[in-house]
Amino acid sequence: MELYDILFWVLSAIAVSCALGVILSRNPVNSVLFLILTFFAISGHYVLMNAQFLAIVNIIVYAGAIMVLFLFVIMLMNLNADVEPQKGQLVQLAGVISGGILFLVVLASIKTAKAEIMDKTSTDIGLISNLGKVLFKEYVLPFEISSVLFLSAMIGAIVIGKKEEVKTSATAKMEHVSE
Amino acid sequence: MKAIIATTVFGVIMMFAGLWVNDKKSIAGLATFLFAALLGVTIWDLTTTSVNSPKSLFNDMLRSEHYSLWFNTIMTGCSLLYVLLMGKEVQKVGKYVSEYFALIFFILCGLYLLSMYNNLLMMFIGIEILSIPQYILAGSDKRNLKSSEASLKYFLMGAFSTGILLMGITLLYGAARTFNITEMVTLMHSDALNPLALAGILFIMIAFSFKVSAAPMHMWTPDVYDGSPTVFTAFMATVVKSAAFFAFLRLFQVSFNSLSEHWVMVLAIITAATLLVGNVTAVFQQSVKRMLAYSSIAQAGFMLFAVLAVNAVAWQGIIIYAVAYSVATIGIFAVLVKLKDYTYDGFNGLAQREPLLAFVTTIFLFSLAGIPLTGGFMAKYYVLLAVVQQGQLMWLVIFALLMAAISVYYYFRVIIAMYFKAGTPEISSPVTGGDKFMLVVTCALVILLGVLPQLFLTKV
Amino acid sequence: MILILLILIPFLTGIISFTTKGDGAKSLGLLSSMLTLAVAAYVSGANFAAPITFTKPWIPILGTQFSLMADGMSSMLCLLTGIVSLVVMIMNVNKPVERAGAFYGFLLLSQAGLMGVFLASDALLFYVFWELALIPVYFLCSQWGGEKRIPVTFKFFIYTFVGSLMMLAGLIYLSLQTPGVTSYSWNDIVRAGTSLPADQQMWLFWLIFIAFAIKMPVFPFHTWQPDTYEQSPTPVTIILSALMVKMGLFAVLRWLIPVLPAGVAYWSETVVILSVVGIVYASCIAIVQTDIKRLIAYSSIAHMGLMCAAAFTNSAVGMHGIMVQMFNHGINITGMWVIVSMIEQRYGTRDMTKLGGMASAAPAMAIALVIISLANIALPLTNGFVGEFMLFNGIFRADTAGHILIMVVAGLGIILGAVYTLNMIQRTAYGDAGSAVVVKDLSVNEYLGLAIIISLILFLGVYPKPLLDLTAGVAGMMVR
Amino acid sequence: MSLFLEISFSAMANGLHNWLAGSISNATLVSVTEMAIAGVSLLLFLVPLCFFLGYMERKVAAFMQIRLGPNRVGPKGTLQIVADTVKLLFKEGLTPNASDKFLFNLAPIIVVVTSMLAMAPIAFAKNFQIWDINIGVLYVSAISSLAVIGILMAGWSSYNKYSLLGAMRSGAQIVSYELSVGLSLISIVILTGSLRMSDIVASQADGWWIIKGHIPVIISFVIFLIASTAEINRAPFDLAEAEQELTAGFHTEYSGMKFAMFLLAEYINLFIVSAIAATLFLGGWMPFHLGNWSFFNNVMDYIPGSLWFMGKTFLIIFIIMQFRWTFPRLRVDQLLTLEWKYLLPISMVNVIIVTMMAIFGWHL
Repeated sequence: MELYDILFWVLSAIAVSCALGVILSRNPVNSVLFLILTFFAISGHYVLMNAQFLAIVNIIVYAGAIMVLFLFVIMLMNLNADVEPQKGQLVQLAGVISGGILFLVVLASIKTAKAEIMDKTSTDIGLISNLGKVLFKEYVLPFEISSVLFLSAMIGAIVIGKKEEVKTSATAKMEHVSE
Repeated sequence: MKAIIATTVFGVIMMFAGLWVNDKKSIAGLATFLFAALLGVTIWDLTTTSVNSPKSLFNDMLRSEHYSLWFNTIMTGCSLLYVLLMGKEVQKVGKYVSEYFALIFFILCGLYLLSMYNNLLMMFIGIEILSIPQYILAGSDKRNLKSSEASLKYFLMGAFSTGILLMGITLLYGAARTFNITEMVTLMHSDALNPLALAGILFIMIAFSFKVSAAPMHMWTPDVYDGSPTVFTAFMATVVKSAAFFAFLRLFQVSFNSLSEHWVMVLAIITAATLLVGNVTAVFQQSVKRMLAYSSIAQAGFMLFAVLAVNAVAWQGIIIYAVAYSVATIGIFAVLVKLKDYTYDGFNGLAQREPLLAFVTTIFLFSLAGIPLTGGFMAKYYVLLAVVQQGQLMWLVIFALLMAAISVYYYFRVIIAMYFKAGTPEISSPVTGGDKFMLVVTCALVILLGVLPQLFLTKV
Repeated sequence: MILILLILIPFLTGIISFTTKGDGAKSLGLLSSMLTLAVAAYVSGANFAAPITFTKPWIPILGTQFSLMADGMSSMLCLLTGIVSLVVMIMNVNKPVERAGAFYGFLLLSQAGLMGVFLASDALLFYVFWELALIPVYFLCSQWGGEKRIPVTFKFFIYTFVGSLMMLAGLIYLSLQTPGVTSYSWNDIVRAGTSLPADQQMWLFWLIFIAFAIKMPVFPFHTWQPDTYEQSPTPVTIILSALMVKMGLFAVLRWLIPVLPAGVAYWSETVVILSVVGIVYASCIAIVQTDIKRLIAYSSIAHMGLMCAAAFTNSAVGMHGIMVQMFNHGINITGMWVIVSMIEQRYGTRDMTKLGGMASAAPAMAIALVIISLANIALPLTNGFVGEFMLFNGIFRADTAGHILIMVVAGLGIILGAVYTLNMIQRTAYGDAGSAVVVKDLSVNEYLGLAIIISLILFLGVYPKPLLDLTAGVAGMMVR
Repeated sequence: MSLFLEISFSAMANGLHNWLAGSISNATLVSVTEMAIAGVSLLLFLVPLCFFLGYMERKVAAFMQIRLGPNRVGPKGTLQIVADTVKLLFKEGLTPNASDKFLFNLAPIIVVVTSMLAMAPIAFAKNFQIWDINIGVLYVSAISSLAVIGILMAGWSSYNKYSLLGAMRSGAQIVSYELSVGLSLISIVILTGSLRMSDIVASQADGWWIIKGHIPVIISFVIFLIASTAEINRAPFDLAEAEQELTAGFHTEYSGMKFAMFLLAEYINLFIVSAIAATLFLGGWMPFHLGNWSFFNNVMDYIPGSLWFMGKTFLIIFIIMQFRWTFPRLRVDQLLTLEWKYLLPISMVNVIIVTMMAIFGWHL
């Protein structure tokens, strides 16, 4: 067992168990925290693959920004374990069976697959300069076109999030006061 | 490629128009003009690309085959028709009219990507660009709780299916070591079949079934279509759905064609389930809007035929089906938004009050039901032809025909209500001469499609 | 070129009729049907050496053409359509119709569809006309029909639509088997069908036959028919029973028997048995009916059953008989409906238990009723006799195992037919005029309409040669 | 540049490694031991550092307010902070009954750990870094943004409205100001062409960026100072613990050692932010050189790199501490307006200008 292997297995164990924690924990706050841990473990995997940039971006974007906002919302809404609606036994059973079957299929396919064992010798593909080159040469179109996606998401934030101006007397009064 | 750039630019123009133009009417006018311009650009794209040699763009990220460009043109035409028919109604949804149009432009950008992608990444981005504006449009009527519910439901389901799609793409990548869908074909066959590829195909199939609302992944459809503002339902159920189908077909036709023995049966069962669920449930609906939601599921079942039949006719089938279904459905929705009451009873006596409206609705419904001499017949004909040609699935064809007969039941209920029942339908907005003209044009298109389908088909 | 007129005249006048107001539609309809009849008479009367054809490219990528062909059978049926339509128009002259423009428009459109069905020599075109004939009838029934019209006609529509969709699947399959490129032309379809292996022909047979069986209707598929006939307005009932059921039989002769010989051979016994069962069953039910319309509806099932049985017995005489009988039955049943509608109009009811005394109140009408009824039960010297005789002859000569038994049972149908028809005459024409209704005798237009029918009945009963000559060539072709 | 301290530091590190490699055969064990040693030495560095910063804070406050500050315990009051620490150590660590106990206890640890992690790529002297990761700048900003999770946890798990509000404010503040921090860092990254700390320092051998980069870099520097002050929740951006409104914000319920940990984290963050500013804008451990004045430059070279680094860092710390006593606290809306309507657009435009500068080589 080299350090690499130890780290790999430890990180994998953390990732899987935390992912399970996300869906199994009753309290949404705990779920989010588990999810953050999962992201960390995955970032660890990136580092092991010498993809430090990806690791850090993963942390910045997911753990640092998205999950924080998630936490924000969940904490503000004060969701608790008892708020969560309980599904019927039958639905649960059906879910377990179908999910189990799907799991079995995937497991079987992965088990018999001739997946390549990851190359442990450090590659430079994850380094930022290489990544940048790939991103701006080979994958420039998907990279650029994603801006349309984000633009529409931003429009969405405004369209959905902003209040329609329905001037009731109460809001009019408040505006008056604030002036 | 010009169309992709143009639609993005037009979307941005619309956004700025919202900043500078306060008059909703002129915004809608501008949007109509831009859609017409976009149609021009797609035609330009079409005519400047040679039929036989597809252009490979950006390291093979996109491939502009002739039929893709043709599909783009036709779908842009449908969007133009949509804007012409419904532009007025879009103004009524909410405050952000220019943003709605901008989002529709972005949806078209996704559509163009989906019709031309040659790389799974582009497919993924295309699907996302197609979906995210829809989540927003679904929730744009903020005074209506159902609209918000629709938006959230759509978003959650969409996100879920995206996750599955990504999983599938990952597994495929594991098997083929490339994202390029044409290279994938050879790589997956270089040695014995990799089970990872099969699992990946399964996942992608499930994800696409979500997007095209095929049973049993259709659960979101009725609620979303019902809850969303009717104008946007019309767009979602037609152009967007067709785009998802085209992408579905493209991937399965180009990449998984030779593996069809492995997945055809699964998809056939999905198709059968979709037809059954869509048609049978539609029978029991009381609201026409909801019925149309189920009918869109049922029609999805027919469009799946094109995917099932892995042959050249399928391309023609999907194109003609997409345009026939889109035009007719847009037409029906254009009539529907004019009414206050969306139940069948709301249509009672429409033939007496607005004979023209009733007549065009009848033609649209004929088309959806697949009566000859309307576009719907040719569409159904083509997809059936494709499957019959494939040869293995005669049972499914016969089943589908039985289901088509069931569909007549609920489509004709509207006709019965309009013509044979007495009542005074409440009209929510006056039917102007312009509306009538556009409806007649749409109706003429439906019939033209049924009589001379070759005008809408291209060489594949 | 002349063939397209047969379709175009009713089609265009039909569309124009939608825009007319008031009585304009009536005269337009009359004019149109006279014109059509003239063309049809020319087509069937003029002795052409070869069948007339008309072909224009339609959707080349599908391999389908707009091609029409009029051989003896087609032109005969076109003639029938023309005559029946004219009679319908004439009989309707003095009847008030709500929204006449739409009514006559639909009537004319369905006539166009029927003409198309009889003339089409391209499978897809045939299918299109098949539906085109159906839809106007659906609207006619649902809008101008009786009390329960909406569910009943809906049932009718769904039935026939299911059938025709099955047929479409079969036709697509066949067209893909054509040598070379996909083609729908009759010749190619026949070539493709005959060259198919027997086992494929067997299942294809049902795919295609089910549409025709529903239209005719053959015994287990008949349930839509009595209700629909009962609920439809009389002109539509006439169109349905005199012409549309012939569509089914015609299609069997044109698109099934030559196309799938092995399939037909395999299943013919089954179909014959079903038909004969249908004859007896329908006759028995007809006996207990009190509603004249339903009675005639069941009698129609019985008659069609006989024709259908003959169609599958594979004998030249039988085939020829069918052709003749198709025409004759069309004329007779039209007459029956005309009379029934007059009865209904005058007495306000169709219930035989409440009718009676027509012979004294309206002698001319009663005479007409008797003549037409006798033709309906195929009394010699009426046209019905010629056809039914040939049919029985055909069944008798069939090479199937139980043909004698079948003929005997089918003959039972004739006897039963006499029972209920004579019963009807007795109850309506004679006996006590139950209620003191003042019954008017025939009006001018009714005279005219009935005169056409009765003269045809008597003329063809005495001198059937023109009809036999017209269809002789085709009948021979049908035999395997 | 031959600086004895720098040599001795790297020599020490190398020697340690060689000795360990020689005495322990297992390579895994060697790296584990090395990591442990680095961690322990970091702790040994940080604790006195925080003592000093605490002392400095009071003295600076006193200086700003023209008073003496701590002057009783130890010479010139230097041991005051030690006494405070001892007091905190012996205080009872209370845990509110209604709180989520696990998260409540975990939160301070997370806050401290994240701030310590951010120390990893900081270059104290030439070749003296814990981890010279090739994306050092990004790493620091990523890790420092994680502190907010600990703060949110602390605020939520305390089951106290003040705590929750404080945590929310802190979260909003950190997430928003992170953007400006990132953008101002990026302007230097653009000029340098590398995210690696050692490269950035090396690029300033012929002059610090704040001098070489003209006005755009000065703008970035100012934005960085403002935004990072906000990011570490220091006055005038200390809304998260605004004592007049929220008692003590997210750490209202904390006492004893757990409270001390938050304090510790705050000082470490202060140090890190200043160290980053010093590294990126002021040349890190690079001595101050002036054009061709070789004599002056040689004299400067004789001052050890680590002293340069510490000097610059503490200069910035001093500035940030002065902020606290200079500006009044902002309201929440003012805070967000400042970021989203002023700092962010300015830094965006600034990044564009810097990019043009880098492309056309307008900088020195």
